[in-house]
Amino acid sequence: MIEYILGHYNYWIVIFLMMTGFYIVISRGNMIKKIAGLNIFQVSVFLLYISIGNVRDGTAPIITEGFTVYSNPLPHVLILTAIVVGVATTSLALALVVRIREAYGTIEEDEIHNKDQSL
Amino acid sequence: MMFTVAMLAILITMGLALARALLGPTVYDRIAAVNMFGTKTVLLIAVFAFLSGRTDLLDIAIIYALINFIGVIAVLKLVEQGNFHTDGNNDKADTK
Amino acid sequence: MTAEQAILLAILIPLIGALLIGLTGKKPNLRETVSLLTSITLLGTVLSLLPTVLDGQQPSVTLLEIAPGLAIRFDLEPLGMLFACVAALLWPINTLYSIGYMRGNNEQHQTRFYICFAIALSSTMGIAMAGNLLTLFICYEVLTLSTYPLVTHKGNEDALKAGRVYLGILLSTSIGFLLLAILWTWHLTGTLDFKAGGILAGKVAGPELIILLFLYMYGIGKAALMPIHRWLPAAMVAPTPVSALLHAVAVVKAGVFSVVKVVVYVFGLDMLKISAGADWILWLAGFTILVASIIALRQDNLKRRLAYSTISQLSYVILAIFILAPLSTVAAALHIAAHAFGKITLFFAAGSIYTAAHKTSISQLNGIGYRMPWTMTAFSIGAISMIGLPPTAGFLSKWYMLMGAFQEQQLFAVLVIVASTLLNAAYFIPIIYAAWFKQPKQDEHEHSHGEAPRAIVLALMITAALTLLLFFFPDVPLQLATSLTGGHS
Amino acid sequence: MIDTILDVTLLAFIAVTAIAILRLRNLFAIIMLFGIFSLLSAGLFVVLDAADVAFTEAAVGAGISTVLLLATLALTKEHEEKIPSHRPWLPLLVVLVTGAALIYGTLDIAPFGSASAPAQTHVAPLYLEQGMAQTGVPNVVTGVLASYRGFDTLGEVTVIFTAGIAVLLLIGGRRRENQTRKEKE
Amino acid sequence: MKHNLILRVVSKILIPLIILFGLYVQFHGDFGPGGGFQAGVIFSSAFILYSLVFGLDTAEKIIPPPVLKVLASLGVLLYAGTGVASLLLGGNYLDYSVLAKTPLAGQHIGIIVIELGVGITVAAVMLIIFFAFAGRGRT
Amino acid sequence: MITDVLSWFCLVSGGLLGVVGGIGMHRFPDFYSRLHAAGTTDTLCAALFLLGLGLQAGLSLASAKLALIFVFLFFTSPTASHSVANAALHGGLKPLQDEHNKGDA
Amino acid sequence: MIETHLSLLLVVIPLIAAPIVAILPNGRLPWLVTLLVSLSCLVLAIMQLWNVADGSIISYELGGWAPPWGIEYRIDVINAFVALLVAGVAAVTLPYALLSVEKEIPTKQISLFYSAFLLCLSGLLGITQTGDIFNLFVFLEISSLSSYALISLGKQRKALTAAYQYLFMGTIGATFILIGIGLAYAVTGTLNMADLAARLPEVEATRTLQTAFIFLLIGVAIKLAVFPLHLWLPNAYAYAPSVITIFLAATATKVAAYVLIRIIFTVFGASLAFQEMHIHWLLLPLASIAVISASLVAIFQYNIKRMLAYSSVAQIGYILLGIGIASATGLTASLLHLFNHALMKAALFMALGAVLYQVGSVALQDMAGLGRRMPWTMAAFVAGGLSLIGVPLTVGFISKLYLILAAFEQGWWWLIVVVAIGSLLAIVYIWRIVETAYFKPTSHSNVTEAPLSLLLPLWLIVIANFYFGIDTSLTVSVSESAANMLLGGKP
Amino acid sequence: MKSVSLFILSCLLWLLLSGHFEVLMLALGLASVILTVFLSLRMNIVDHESYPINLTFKVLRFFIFLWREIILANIDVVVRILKPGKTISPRLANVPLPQKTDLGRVIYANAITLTPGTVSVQLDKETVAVHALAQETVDDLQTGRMAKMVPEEQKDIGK
Repeated sequence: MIEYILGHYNYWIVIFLMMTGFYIVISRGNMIKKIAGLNIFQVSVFLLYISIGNVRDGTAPIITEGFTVYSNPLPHVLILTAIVVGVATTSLALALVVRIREAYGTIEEDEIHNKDQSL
Repeated sequence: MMFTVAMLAILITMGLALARALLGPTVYDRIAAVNMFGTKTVLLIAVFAFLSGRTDLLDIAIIYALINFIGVIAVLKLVEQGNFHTDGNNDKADTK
Repeated sequence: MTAEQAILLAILIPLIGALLIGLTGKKPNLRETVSLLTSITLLGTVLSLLPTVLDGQQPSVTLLEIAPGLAIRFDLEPLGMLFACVAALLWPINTLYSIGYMRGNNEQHQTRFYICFAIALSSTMGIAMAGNLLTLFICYEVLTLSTYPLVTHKGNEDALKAGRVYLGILLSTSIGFLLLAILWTWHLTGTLDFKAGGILAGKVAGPELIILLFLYMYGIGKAALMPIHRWLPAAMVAPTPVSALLHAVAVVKAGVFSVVKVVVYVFGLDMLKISAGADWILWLAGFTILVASIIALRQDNLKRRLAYSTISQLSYVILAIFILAPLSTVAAALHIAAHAFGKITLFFAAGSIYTAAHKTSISQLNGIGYRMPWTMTAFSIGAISMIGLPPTAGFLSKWYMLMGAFQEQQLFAVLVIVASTLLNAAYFIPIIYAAWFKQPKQDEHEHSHGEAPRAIVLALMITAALTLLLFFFPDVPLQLATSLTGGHS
Repeated sequence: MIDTILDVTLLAFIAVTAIAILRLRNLFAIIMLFGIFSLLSAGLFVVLDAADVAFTEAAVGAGISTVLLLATLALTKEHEEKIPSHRPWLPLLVVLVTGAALIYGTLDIAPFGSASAPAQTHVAPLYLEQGMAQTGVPNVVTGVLASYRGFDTLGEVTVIFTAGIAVLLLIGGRRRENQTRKEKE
Repeated sequence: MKHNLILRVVSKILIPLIILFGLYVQFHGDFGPGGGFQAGVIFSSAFILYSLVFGLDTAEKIIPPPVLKVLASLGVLLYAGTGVASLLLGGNYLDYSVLAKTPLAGQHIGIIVIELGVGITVAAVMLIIFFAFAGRGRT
Repeated sequence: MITDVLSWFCLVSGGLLGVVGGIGMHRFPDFYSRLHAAGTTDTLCAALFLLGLGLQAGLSLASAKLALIFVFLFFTSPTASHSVANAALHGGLKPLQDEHNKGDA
Repeated sequence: MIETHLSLLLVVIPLIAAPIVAILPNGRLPWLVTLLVSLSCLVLAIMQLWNVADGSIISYELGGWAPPWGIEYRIDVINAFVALLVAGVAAVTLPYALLSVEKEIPTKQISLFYSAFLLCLSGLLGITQTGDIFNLFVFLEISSLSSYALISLGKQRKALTAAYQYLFMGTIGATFILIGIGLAYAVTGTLNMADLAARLPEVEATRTLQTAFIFLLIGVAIKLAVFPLHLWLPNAYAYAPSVITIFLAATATKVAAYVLIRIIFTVFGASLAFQEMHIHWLLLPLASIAVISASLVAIFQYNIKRMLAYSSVAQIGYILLGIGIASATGLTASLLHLFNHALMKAALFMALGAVLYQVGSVALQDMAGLGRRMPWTMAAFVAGGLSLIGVPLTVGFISKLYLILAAFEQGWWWLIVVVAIGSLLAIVYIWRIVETAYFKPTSHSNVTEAPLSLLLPLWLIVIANFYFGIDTSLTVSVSESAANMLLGGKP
Repeated sequence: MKSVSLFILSCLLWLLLSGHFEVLMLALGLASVILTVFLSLRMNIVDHESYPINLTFKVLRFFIFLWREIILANIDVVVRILKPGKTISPRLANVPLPQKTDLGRVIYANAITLTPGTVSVQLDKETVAVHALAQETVDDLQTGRMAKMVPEEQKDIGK
């Protein structure tokens, strides 16, 4: 059992992080905070991938003399792409927030909802 | 071994800086703490590079230092001016 | 011209007519000429098919196949021929009447009216000649859609509301129940083609059969079996020619026609005889006949009374077919024609009264018979036919119906027919009595009026004559009706 | 051993930061902490041998994302998050269920760091063994990124390009008018 | 910035350093951590620093936004074009082995070129985004 | 051997400095004084670390990179400290001062 | 050369065209290039479907690396079918776009607009073509990001919040997909879909795999707007520019449905999905609720675009019903409905776009009397509406036919009832408009018929609605062979 | 002149960073350096402020001095932190700024900040506001001991 926990603690903390981010995204009404939460959520997923690809006593997958055990490069590649996707999403989301603020005068979802309803 | 010790020391320092960043109380405290935290991360990576014997990881430390700096500047610009588009050079008179 | 081409022509002619009407819409005289010509051409085409069918042939055309067993197919059998003849015969008369009525009342959107009318006739031909359930269904839907603008012709809020009821009930029952039943049938049998003896025979039994039967009966909402009859009185807001179209020529006839088709060619009489479901429908039909008659008694608005009368008359057809005797099947087919002629006469008369005297209530009709003798004569003939007295067509069909009921010892059906005949009399006789024997109330009319425009009078006289003729010369329809059940009666 | 300590400590830091972000209402502080969050996770990536990822995360998360968040803050001029009017029970439930599902999902995953896990034994070994010979690139990550999965990277560049187009479409418009107006003055 | 003397001087020293470092990362992605994407971000961060310190208008004079748009497109085209080149030379899409005499050399060239494409696009887009944000609300 | 000892010394004292700086961040009463603990102790601490590492690396690419890091930190750290303090002052944050203050700010 | 690289060019041509279009000067040139690109895509897609129609599979190794090490394009009937749908809709939308876009988008954004449109097209095509699950994620994001931006270009400010809402839900969905991919990778070590499928039997029972499956499902369900994750869709479709609504409504959810089908049947396999995890007990009720509730909500909408958007949610329910039945007939119904719904929604939204173009509003009361003012447009709308209801001779009938047949095969009565109720509700909401347009007095005395360049594509689609409702040989045979292939049999 | 020195410095830096000496890499390096110099020139940031090559010797001397100061000051601060009780008396003071060039002022201010215990808070033309942990450090600064060491050109060119 102890071994089991030791073997998985990394995943569990990562999942905890993920859920924190996810919670921020779906429970908060402030758009900027939501975007921060979204990033936390995504970064945690990245950590999950990297954890999956980690090999004990391995090293970064850059072939160098003197090392034989390398961590799995594939998750790294995937996550590089995912990070880029993440930043693209973030910038787009922020641009939208800026426009929303210009149009509505607020970045709180509740208030925007009220303004839409009152029309 | 020595790297391990150094690493631990850095970790403790980071923890303290993090605590300050969390506690505040002013924005400036946080900025300062973030700056310090960033510096310590740079060191952490540098030490880790030696610890694991991969000195090519030092590139990462460099970029950390860089990004940290720019981040802090951006924060300051925001705190001081409230926007990012004001011309920086228009009040040089200050120093003349 | 082969029979196959004639079938397609029968469907195309009204469509082409609709197109031409649309093109000539700016010139009313030309438009109405086109309309009349189209209807006469159609009549000619349909009649040209009559000998072929009377010969016992069944010409059929398959247009296209959507999926295995799902095709657009036309197939002319005796019952369809009968229906097609009735519709084609009544269209020119109705057109004639429409011209008088629409002009007499200065109605709006006349071009739309004639176009929709023509499309409705095209789909009626399609229903009459449909070779399978899918084709029947499609034409059935086109008929619903094309009559909708006619029902809401006035365009005011009342008309729209009525149109919503009309469309809502007809479309929802047809898509919700009928289409479902059709697909189910396809699933069970792999075909939808009408076949003597029934395609479902032996393929379905027990509760499933009953459910399917109910789906069909309520899916064909145009048959106005209670409690989905509401659309029919609602549609009374329409101009009178439209009511005539709905009640006599196309819509409700298409409903009961479909019911007969489904019972005869999809289920088959033999299979229904051993199912409890048929009895239920019988009882429902009887119930509808009685209740609708009682409601009709209480209506003062003439057209509404006629509408409830229609509901009850439609259920005669259903009752007749569900007696499940060959004789009563003949009666059902005959009643379609008989009721068509009778009811169209009644509606024409009602429209005539409206056009000439602007009256819609029965209580206003005292003594009107002397002012509008032709109209009220025709009305009386129609009413007698509805009650089922000789020398009108209505007697003929009721007679066969009773015979069938006795043959099958359906005491319930006998009782219903007798009771309803009394009720029919109870709501028609007072009108005739008032028209001819009561003194007009002095205070209520300011303007004097005479007979309706000539086109209207002509039209209603023709239909009244037809009602009588059918009694004296029933050979052709009878032959068609009897060949429906395989020739033995 | 030190790896594990590092790993756990950094994870703990990250968790603390995340909770702080959740609790704090001052948006400015949130963004600062978000910067720390990114730096920390990047540090963790280094510890987990993902040098390239750390590189990127540092540049993007702590750099670009933070700067953009700050810029947005500057433009929206709102510094305090408003307190939500209703208690977010549903989100909490959703999150708990999702978390539980994920924990359930990790139960059958190979232990952390296991070299015999399927993830490590099927496709990846070829990259490590043959990658250098086939692509001539010692950094296997670059090799896979640019060659084996080069098409993904094309997609990635397209994503970035899309983001650029999207941002221009959204907030790139007003500049030219202002500039011309400024020049006139 | 308002009281920016120190910053200004330090930035002047650091910016060339950053640019050079960015280019170093660009071309050494084969050997160590880094590559086009990271290089692009670093490269753009030099300009972001410049615009923070010397003002957005000055920065936009150095690299005008239309040029950035062209550069962003160019990067993608460079990448996708490499694939087309390999198509034309008889290989599958993005199969760099056909780009040179030996597969290995081909791979090498291909990787350098596409990384360059990535770098250009990323740098340009990051600047586009930053300029868009920073320039918004300018009166 | 001698380099090892020197490295040890540098790293350990650097580590200690860092920790002390961290403590200072909590012990000092206001922002400005905390800044001294944070920003400045940082400088020497970082320098010592980098020096210790550099000694281990010897004359190599690694030490060149360490030097580069050093340059970055050396320039940025005081700049950042100064800017934060400057911003704080302009932001209206009053420094905590002793009553026998001779300053005239 | 084109023959061998067919499947690849389909994706790469719009991808290359996008940056070129972005730097073209604003005007009609960007439109022209985009039109040419989408036409060539259509040609390629037709050729591709032709090649695989016999049940063969094309495998294209990107970068020349053998799968599972490199990325593979793996084309069978299903991909080709969906790709054809996407390319076809794009090709028809673009002629329509010229005037509509000029009216709704500021001139200085035209070239960027078309660039984003091409990116979206490229992303959608990329999703359909790829055989690599991570590559799928990447292209999913390309299409999503561009569609967020495109949606936000709507004239009303609600377009912004709609895009924002879509962005958040979409990103959460994408992240869920990412988690799913990660977990699947953790237990199999591969990203190639075919390879994944091959390696799954070894690990089928593991909890990790089940979780991966669930996360992928939820992720895709968000993109697909499955009830109750559909909240983004009505606003997004209602407030986007006309052209974008047409394009996205006809393609985006279809592609998401394709992904769902792929993941369930090709990657994880029907036995895991339905026999072990019983996902149909989740799918079917949700789909049924979607059909009924979304249709009900649609009845009460006064913004017609929004009404149609709710109708889309309901129609997605039909697709899901077919998937949930999981028989050959059910899948055929789903695939047919993918195609058919694209046709009908394209027609409906195009008609609405024309109304918006001429009248400037799509509110119900503003459509009064349009039947007379814009006869061709409204006739097309009615035709599309009939198709949506499922009247025979239209495409809507065909897919419902197969759906009901599939339900008959299973003996699931309640499902038939659901389909029937859905159709009935469709009558109600379509008829509201017909009634208003034809039988209410007009309030716009100076409105005229839409220009020909809007009407031609519109009627092309309307005719397609009828053509494929009558001659079903192509769609049904392709869907059937695709369904059989998905269920593991011979096509 | 300045650009040449920037070029040379850049080349050196590249070689230090790179560690690869194949022709291709060197060529790329050259290209990179040229681009860097080009951009720097375009940014107009290559001037006497950023590349004070004429002060090399003075700078070196100042460095050594500065580091001695830093170490001493560090020890001082460490003691203040660790010693129990109240050890600091923070204050804000204005210190004269004798330098004539911007660069000189910057170097001086940075030096003040680098030495723990003092942070330059605000730079003006004649004075620099310094926040200090204790009076002694301020006094030390007031003597101008450090100010004298700051390397500087003789006259303010350029500006």
